[in-house]
Amino acid sequence: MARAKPIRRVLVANRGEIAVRIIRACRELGLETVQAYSDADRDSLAVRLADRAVCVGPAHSRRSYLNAEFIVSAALTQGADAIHPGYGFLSENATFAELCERSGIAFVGPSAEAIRKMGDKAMARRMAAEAGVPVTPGSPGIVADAEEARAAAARIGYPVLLKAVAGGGGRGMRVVREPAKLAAELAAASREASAAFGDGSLYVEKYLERVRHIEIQVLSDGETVLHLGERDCSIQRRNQKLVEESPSPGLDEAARARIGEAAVRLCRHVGYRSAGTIECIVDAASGEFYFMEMNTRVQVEHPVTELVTGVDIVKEQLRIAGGEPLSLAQSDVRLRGHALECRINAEDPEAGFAPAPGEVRRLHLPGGPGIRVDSHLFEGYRIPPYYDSLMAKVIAWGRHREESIARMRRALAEMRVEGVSTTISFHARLLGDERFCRGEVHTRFVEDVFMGAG
Amino acid sequence: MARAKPIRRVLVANRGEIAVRIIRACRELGLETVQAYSDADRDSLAVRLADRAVCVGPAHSRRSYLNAEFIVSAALTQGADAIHPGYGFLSENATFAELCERSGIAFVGPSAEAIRKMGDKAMARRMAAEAGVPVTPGSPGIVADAEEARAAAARIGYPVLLKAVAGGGGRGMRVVREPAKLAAELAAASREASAAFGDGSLYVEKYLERVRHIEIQVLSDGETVLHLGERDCSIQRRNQKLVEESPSPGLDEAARARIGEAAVRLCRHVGYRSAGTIECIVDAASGEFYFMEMNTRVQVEHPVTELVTGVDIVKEQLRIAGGEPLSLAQSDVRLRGHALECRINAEDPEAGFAPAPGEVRRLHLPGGPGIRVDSHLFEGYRIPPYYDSLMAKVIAWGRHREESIARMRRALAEMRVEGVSTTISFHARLLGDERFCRGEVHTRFVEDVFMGAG
Amino acid sequence: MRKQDQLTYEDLLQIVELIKSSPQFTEFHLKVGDIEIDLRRGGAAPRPETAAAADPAPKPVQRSHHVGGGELVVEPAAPPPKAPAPAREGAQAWPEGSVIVRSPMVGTFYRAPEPGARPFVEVGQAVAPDTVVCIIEVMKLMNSIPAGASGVVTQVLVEDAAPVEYGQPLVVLRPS
Amino acid sequence: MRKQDQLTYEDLLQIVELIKSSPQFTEFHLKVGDIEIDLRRGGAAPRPETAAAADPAPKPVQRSHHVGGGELVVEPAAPPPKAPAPAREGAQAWPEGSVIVRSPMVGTFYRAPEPGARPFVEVGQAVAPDTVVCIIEVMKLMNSIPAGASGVVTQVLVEDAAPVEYGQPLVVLRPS
Repeated sequence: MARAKPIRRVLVANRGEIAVRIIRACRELGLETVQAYSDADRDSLAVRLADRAVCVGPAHSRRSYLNAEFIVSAALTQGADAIHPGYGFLSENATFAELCERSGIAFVGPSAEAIRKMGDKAMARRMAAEAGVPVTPGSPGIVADAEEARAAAARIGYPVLLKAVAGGGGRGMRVVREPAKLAAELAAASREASAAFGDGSLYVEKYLERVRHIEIQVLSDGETVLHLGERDCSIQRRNQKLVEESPSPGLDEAARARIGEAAVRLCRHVGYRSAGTIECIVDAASGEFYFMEMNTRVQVEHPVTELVTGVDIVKEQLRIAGGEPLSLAQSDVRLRGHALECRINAEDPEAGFAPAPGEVRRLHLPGGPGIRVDSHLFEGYRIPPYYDSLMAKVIAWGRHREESIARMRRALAEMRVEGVSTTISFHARLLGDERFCRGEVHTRFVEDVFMGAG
Repeated sequence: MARAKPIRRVLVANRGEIAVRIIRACRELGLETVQAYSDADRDSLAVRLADRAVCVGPAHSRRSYLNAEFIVSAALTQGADAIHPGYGFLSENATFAELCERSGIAFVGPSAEAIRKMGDKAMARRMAAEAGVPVTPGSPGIVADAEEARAAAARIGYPVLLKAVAGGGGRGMRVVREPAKLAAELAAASREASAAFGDGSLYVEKYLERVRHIEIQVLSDGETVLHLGERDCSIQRRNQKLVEESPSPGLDEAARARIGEAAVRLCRHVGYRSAGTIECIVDAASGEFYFMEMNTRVQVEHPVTELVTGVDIVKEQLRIAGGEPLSLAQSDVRLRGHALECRINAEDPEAGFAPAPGEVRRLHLPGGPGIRVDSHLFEGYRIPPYYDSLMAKVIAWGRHREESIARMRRALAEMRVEGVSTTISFHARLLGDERFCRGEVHTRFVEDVFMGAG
Repeated sequence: MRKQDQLTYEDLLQIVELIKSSPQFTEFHLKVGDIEIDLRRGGAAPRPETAAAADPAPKPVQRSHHVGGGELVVEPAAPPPKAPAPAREGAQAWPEGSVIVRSPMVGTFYRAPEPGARPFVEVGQAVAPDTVVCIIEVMKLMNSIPAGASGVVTQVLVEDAAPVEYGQPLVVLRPS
Repeated sequence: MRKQDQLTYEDLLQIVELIKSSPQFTEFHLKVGDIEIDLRRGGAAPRPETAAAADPAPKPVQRSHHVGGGELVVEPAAPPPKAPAPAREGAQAWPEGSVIVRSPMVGTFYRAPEPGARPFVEVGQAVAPDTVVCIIEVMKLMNSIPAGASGVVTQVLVEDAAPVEYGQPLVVLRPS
């Protein structure tokens, strides 16, 4: 791998809180910043904080934040030698990473090749298997008939999930809990899939209930690969993460080490360089974990890991992109206490979490011991309707989970946002739930238990 | 010692950022809060955040925050079972602590007896000596003549300081660097002291130059006594601390342990219970430390210790006052990284740091990784002219001193306060000073080196 | 350590009923813990406390036992607070030109010298500046509070044995 | 990793001189790192950009090589930005009723087809909607920018070879 050049000026190719986060990291490293912004983000905090700013297109992100050529052109004309893509937008776009490489600009992330490998779910699953990382058990491919399905189900164990290869949105999916029902369900699922997608092919996968969404943060400079412990992101609504924490209340030291080492093996196997996240599901019943996918970028929820490890993940990304070796070894990574993040969105929890853009007329963010706020809000800021509704991440640290929860409750009670609806009240209620406080959560907790129970 | 009752409702007998800090700690412990406020603090953040609030008197603090009977009466009529005095005001008033005790209200601090003992400087010095804690060498009492002065000076070593027993404000003080000049300076100092204070009596003390102001945070539940490392508060202007940090760049592990153990010995010797601070000076030349005084309350700068140890000092104070044992042992106290606090005051650094009360018209506090802000400000808040000028404490944590300084610089650059003059620019310049960054500071650094050099 | 008191639905109803039956109040604000209640009398526009702002400030003089380091006496040089506590007190209504006797201390308000005794003053009673209108107990010491002005008592604003804070309006006089 | 570029005293002088000699600018705002400069022409009150707000938005149509995934063409359905970038651009002055040709992309502005050649347009020149007024280079691709309206060029706002951002005013026309 070619030795990377030191970085002096970074173009921030993102918006909102993550743009502010990246600018902060650059400032702390003494790097100049150029904020690429859309017409709708002219009056944003990132534009105010950056050393320079350049408008790259209209509000519509396809023509601004997703416009690879304009982003690279902006970096070139502004003399930036690196581009940080944040999360979303172009962050996992291998073509964009390649375009940066060709233009002599450091892409703050892994190589285009690594993005491509891990972006293809089937390839990523194969990579994991090759690296000895468990993947969800299932049939090798589609099952031809009930006979084959029965054999596969017997091998992987009930309950199983029948999944249409062409499926999506829950259609063509059937949970089967006993062999006697397999044939009938297979026929029904196949009919449904044929009708819906024009393809009745099915495969069989292990059905896991009451699973936790666990992800491992990794950092690699291409030589040293570290894991920084896990995040538990089981608190989700419609696959949107709402609360993340580290460490997980459902993992012990031994499980943590086992999953962490597996994540490191996978990164080594694919020659991964930069920060990344290995997403797994952990079966509460058996304690087994299974590889799901890899995110080849910084995650929204990275701060919880930063608070328990003391490692600044965004600064490490920038250092790695500038060719510097990691400044720590695995033995330096020690988790301290517990951290919790609540994503505060401009949404109305009383109206099905409908997005509620508008002007932030009054704002009071929480502070004091153990509280970190990552936000791009300011009084008078107009939240544009074109992008996601994340307004602020409130992150609480405590010596133990009980303390970080108490701090988060206190912080949410202090926080005031006037002018737009927010999810603060939802979080406050969730954090008052005894089952949540006991850590008894899974990926269906919010929808089936917390909101289901009213 | 009588077993303390559990606390349910705390009256906060202070204002500004420390009142907010105490309310936050109470919230996190599930304690109710009653904010005692003066007429000038009606529209304060503490009043807004507290569960209840009670006006205890007019703006003038002698008749409100310093009015012991009214404060206790407010606690009694509001059903509070504890009073947290914060710092300043009644926090080191033994009579007030006694009044609380007599009224059946827990004083969140040490016993009246401990306050009395350590509040008397001569008694405190004797206690330290008894506990085997070094005090600045000096003549046992006043020196009768040049002969006695010469003998004392010879014993403690030059340079020495001639100090008027009745002195103050620097008058009647003389530094003598060699024996030949002693007699003449003694005569001159005695004349000066006679003229100024009507008493020419002098004593001789070791004169220490280039000293650091180091203080040790202690926590005691009456049984277990812990030290939580030191704070270096050498960055002062006219004896006002401006920047504090932990750990000190001038102390190694061995010195830290030695001073910490001495502080614990002193606390045990006086039967100290609650949080407290042992202030020392450390001689840069010899590395020796000398006891100066003890502060029997929480300090303004306690957050730097909280950030490096993870211990919430205010919550520990409350727990101790409620009769709970400390939740940790000395072996659990591990310093992690480095923290730095800048006191942002409503003062004009261009006009001799003249206080600049007024209305905070626009406010943007810094956030993001490693930044904590303890402040009672909000947009539209009018800083009253009756009290001290502290507006906000910005505290930065980093894996090492370099990182915490970089974060602090970044945070100060983000911070915006419109409507009043602040010391932000002063701090920004100070943190850019290379000597400061190398840690080459002493108690005269700001006045003699940084500001002296222009 | 327990959670803060919860207001029950009954409590709320009672409070609302109480306010409904107290026509002298046009607005009501209550905050207990996380709960805040705001009531405003229908039709009555929020009324600025002009009378209070304009009132010739009563100058209660300390007469009997006093506490607080001799700082209780409200001297002419240190005027009592002009603005009432808006956030906590809510707007209280009294006729223009009224004189308000405010509490110069923090303690417990007593309308009578001892339990069961006749109140110091009743509505409709004429008072002189040195007429005692109530006692405020501060740490077992009883402090007699004089009217500070001549007039007729039109309202007594505080319930017997209720806690009062500094500057709180106690009694309303129509000056004579 | 080094500190951000420092503006020297010379740089500042040059900038001030440049603004002094450009009467079309009434206000000027510059931010580089921690340094911010605000200049306002003496006597000239800050002037709202009424002309720009009212201008019949130019609709440049992409004609030659284009980049950006075909997203460059400003279709009528997606109006170009109406408000200029106030924070970065400062207020620029042009006569009321002017038509502003704005950059539909991020790149480098060229006044002429090649170095040394005659500029595409000069001040005073009449243009038709499809007259090319400049080229913008985006990642080695040269994009011709048409005037989008008929008129006479009254100002060319950008120096040759200077970087331009999306929506930046390039050329001012007096419509005919």
